[in-house]
Amino acid sequence: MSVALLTDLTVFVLAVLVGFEVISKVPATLHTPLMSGANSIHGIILIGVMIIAGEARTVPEYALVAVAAAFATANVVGGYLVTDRMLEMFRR
Amino acid sequence: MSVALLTDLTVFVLAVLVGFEVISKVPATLHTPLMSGANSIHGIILIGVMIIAGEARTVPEYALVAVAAAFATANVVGGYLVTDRMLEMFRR
Amino acid sequence: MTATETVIRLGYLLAAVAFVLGLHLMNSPATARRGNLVSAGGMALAVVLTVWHLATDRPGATGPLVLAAGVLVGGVAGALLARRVAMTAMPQLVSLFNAVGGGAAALVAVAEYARLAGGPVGVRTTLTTVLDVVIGATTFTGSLVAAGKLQGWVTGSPVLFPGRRAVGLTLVAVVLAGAVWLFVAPSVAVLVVVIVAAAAFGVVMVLPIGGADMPVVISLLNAFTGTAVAMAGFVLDSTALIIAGALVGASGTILTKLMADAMNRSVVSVLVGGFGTGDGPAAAVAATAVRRTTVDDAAIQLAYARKVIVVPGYGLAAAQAQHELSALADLLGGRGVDVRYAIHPVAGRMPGHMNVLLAEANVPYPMLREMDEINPEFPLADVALVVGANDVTNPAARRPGNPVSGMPILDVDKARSVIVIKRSMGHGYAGIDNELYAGERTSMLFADAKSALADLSAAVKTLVG
Amino acid sequence: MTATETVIRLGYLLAAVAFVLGLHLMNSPATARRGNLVSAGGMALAVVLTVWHLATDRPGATGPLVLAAGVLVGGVAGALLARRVAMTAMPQLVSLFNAVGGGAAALVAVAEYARLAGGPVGVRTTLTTVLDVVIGATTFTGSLVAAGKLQGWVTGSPVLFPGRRAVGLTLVAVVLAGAVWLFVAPSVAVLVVVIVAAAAFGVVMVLPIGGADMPVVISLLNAFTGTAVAMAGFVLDSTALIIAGALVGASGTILTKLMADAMNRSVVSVLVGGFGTGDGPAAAVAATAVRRTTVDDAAIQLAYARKVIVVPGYGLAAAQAQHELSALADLLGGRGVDVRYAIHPVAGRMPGHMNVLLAEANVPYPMLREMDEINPEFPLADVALVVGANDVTNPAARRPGNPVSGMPILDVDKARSVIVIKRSMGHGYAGIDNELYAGERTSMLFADAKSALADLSAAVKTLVG
Ligand SMILES: NC(=O)c1ccc[n+]([C@@H]2O[C@H](COP(=O)([O-])OP(=O)(O)OC[C@H]3O[C@@H](n4cnc5c(N)ncnc54)[C@H](OP(=O)(O)O)[C@@H]3O)[C@@H](O)[C@H]2O)c1
Ligand SMILES: NC(=O)c1ccc[n+]([C@@H]2O[C@H](COP(=O)([O-])OP(=O)(O)OC[C@H]3O[C@@H](n4cnc5c(N)ncnc54)[C@H](OP(=O)(O)O)[C@@H]3O)[C@@H](O)[C@H]2O)c1
Repeated sequence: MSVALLTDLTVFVLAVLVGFEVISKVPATLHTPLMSGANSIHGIILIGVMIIAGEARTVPEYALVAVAAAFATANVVGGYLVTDRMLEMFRR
Repeated sequence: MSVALLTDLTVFVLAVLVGFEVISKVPATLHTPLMSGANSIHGIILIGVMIIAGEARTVPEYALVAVAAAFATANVVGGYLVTDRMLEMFRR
Repeated sequence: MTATETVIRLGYLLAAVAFVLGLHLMNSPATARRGNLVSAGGMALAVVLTVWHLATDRPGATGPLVLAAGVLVGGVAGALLARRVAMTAMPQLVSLFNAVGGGAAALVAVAEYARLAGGPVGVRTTLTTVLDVVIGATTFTGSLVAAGKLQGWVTGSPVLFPGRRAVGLTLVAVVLAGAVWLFVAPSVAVLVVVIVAAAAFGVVMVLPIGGADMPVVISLLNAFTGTAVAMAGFVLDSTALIIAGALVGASGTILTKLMADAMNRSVVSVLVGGFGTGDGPAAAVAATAVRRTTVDDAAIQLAYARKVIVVPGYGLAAAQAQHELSALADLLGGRGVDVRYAIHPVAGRMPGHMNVLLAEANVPYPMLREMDEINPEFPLADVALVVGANDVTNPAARRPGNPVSGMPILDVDKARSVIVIKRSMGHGYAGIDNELYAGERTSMLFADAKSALADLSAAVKTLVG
Repeated sequence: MTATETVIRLGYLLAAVAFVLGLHLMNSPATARRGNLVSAGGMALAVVLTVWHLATDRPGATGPLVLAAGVLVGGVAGALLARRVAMTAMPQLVSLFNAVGGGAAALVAVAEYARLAGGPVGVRTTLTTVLDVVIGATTFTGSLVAAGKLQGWVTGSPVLFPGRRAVGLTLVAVVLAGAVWLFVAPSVAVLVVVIVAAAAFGVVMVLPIGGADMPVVISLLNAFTGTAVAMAGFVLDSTALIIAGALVGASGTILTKLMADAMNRSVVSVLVGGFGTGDGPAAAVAATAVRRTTVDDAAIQLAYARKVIVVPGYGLAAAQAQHELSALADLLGGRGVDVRYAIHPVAGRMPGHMNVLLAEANVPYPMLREMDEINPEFPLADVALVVGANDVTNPAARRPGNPVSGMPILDVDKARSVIVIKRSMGHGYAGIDNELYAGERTSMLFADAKSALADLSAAVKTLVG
């Protein structure tokens, strides 16, 4: 195993541990917004799309980039907005 | 900044986040054992002592290794044993 | 590393911290909205840093242009959907966003793989690409089906077609065989076969699950997408993707468990499917010795009460009767009746369903009461008005040995009198009889919630002016 | 990386997971002991892996021999202390183990630095070395002083000598100047100066803090050691040390906050010092209109009660009267009185103090009741027997605006009658009057807890046979 892979694995395991611990006893009313909030975070794949876009040189690649970019951006933008809209109702 | 240092820093930050999240609302009666349990974990410095021991070549270095080894081992062994003794009383 | 690179990488780390902090803050109602903002800030930072990084790389012009076009389309679509969709359609929207996230993760791996597949591809890249593509494609179709079920485009009932187990197993076999092939000889065509099989599996996986279990399924698929994104991080060697993906994968898993627990289900039993049809008018037990009441009697009882506690449930949402309920409550409040809404955490079909619904009908927040807060007040209530709620009021939950055992319930049976509005003696989500209906102080008003509530308002106005 | 190295590194990662899992399990009483075992398993794994690693490195023989000797001495000493020390001396023992841990972290950095200091030392190594030795040395002496205070070798009262602020600032200045020097020119001598100054600072930091605040201080110093160990990890480039150290640094910080919260203090106010003298017989307010009782009267009241709730507090620990209390309770139990112990979470001077104390006197576990459990039972108790407890029974806590405001208390004032055993009208830890003592149903038995309890047992035997 290369050092780089081992490092990535270490980072992965630690992030998993953080993920397990960060959710505590949440009131059920917050489950939907929390799910939606976590959903927005995996929109980070947009960064992956950007990396791919920098490397693309052929038409099929461009097509993949375009679709993936639209998908990922919808995930990010829609995700955060819809979460915010839900949480707006939790004002007291 | 070197890649290695950045990696170490990433690991450090993630471990800090895990540490912050892993302690939840603990009943006060568990505070002392939990403190003691965390205390044992930093006895991992024993591994640092072992690394140093492998590199030591001079008498002052040997002296440092001896003292540090005694300290670290006392931390590890005593820490886990005393924690276990406290927790024994939490049987129901 | 150059100084620029160092700054960019440190910025990614900061973004990761923002994601964790955001999720942490979202654990409690008071800070949840701020948490979402913090998380969004982290995302904005990550995106800006990547733009900067790409700019220093000086790539060709076409890639970025195509990217920008895609971003524009996706961003506008996402924003419009998020702003326009009705509150009650939130879960299907989350599912849709989850679907495209999973799709994007799969596509990224495909693009990278296609670029590398000319030469030899390492074990590490092959493994993570396959995992990414399989999980991503499964999530994509699975989430679409889930969204379709909630939206009513796909039937909400469990679809239990014959041979579905065989089909599922075949698809798994195809995926596994394809994966083995890829380790031996890189091939984009085989990867596409794997994707198609995984996508088909996503459909087969979600179809047999009842619509009412969809929130749990969506949460699980959400964790899946996180994992797929982490795998994409391995493929592209991007620490930011690894951290954020793993974070969502793990926290999504815990959240899935919490959600299932809250509605007294296990994740396994949800996935096995065939449960939670309940949304149709379930086969009704014969209306035995229950006491019926009429709209006029109920109206008088309500109008002359001092304290009324309203218990809304799934039936209110199904009938879209939140506005009629709010109007009736206002009318009673105007007559000096002390009206409160009792909100059970899993009333309805998604967590927080009732909060969302009543907020939409502009019910003032101070009139809402959480279960723990309101339960001691039931003995003081003259009337508990149950509107389309069933399981969350069933006293059987206090006894072991039935599907609702152990679920905390609203103590409706402690009220001085109870009026239940529902269409029949039909069962709720859990599919069992409700002992409340046979209670001495309970009277049933069999009707659709929307019309019954409108009739009640009218009757209050005419009868007691 | 070689295969061996890969296995070893993966093993370290597994050990780190074990530490996290261990801490997680230690959050709840039912799994706490298992959690400690899991954590110990991780530690054993890490040590074995390192032995293996060193063996493959084939170092000289002397280093490992010296190491083995040190390990033997430290291991035996640690084991003996851990097994032999009285339960009530646990906090000072934890503090002692923390001290040597911090010391070891500092020594490791010194050894590595001395090895490197011949040539140029990089910024990264210098920075982390300085942080490690400064935090390590401060923790070493600070923890020793804290242990000494609890053990009674150093006075428990805040030591507020004149000019201590100036001394502290001077020491900080020396440390900073030394650090700057080290960045410019590596020098072991300067590093030693920095260590000495930091060690002196540890003493000056802890001396002004009262003995009763020591649990919070020890917890904070525990977090310090974790941070020092993480720095040692940077110096030695050991991921295992970085993860474990950062984990303890962060979790220890949170725990410190929780502990301070539980006893209604802020961490800052603890560190400012001058509070929590309370362990001596505090200046007593004149015994105003309180009702006194005699041993004989109290004995009769207890003997003829049906239900007695015993409320132990710091005074019981100070008087070492747990065995006398247990004997009296047995005597009453034998007469058919229903006796329970009400355990307040922060009664005494360390968290869990009362559990520990009563376990030592072999009080059966089923007789102990947590605060939340027992509070509803006070109205049913004929006698609440308060032994050396003060703040945890003070009804003033229910009002805002005083030092105990907001602290949950035992509802002793709801009992049918209350007997308080203490030596005077002296204050408790918080330093305020207790309104319970002026209550109509309260009678005071002014005496040392040990003798009073022995006298009560004797009186019960002679008076009611
Ligand atoms: N909140 C969540 O996150 C979530 C998610 C999934 C599952 N669940 C589960 O769903 C249940 C929620 O309990 P609940 O009391 O809210 O609902 P419920 O137990 O499902 O009962 C709803 C009732 O509403 C009546 N109804 C349906 N349509 C109606 C209409 N148009 N007008 C009037 N009444 C109508 C039905 O009776 P009729 O047919 O006789 O009219 C039915 O008995 C729990 O078992 C919970 O575990 C909750
Ligand atoms: N548990 C923890 O972790 C912890 C840590 C630090 C601080 N604290 C704080 O300590 C307090 C604990 O409350 P508490 O009610 O247990 O104790 P307390 O409020 O400190 O009161 C103890 C009482 O015991 C009496 N006493 C002392 N020696 C005695 C003896 N030999 N015989 C009989 N009585 C004796 C004293 O009164 P006389 O002088 O009149 O005898 C004193 O009023 C809380 O304020 C808590 O926040 C707790």
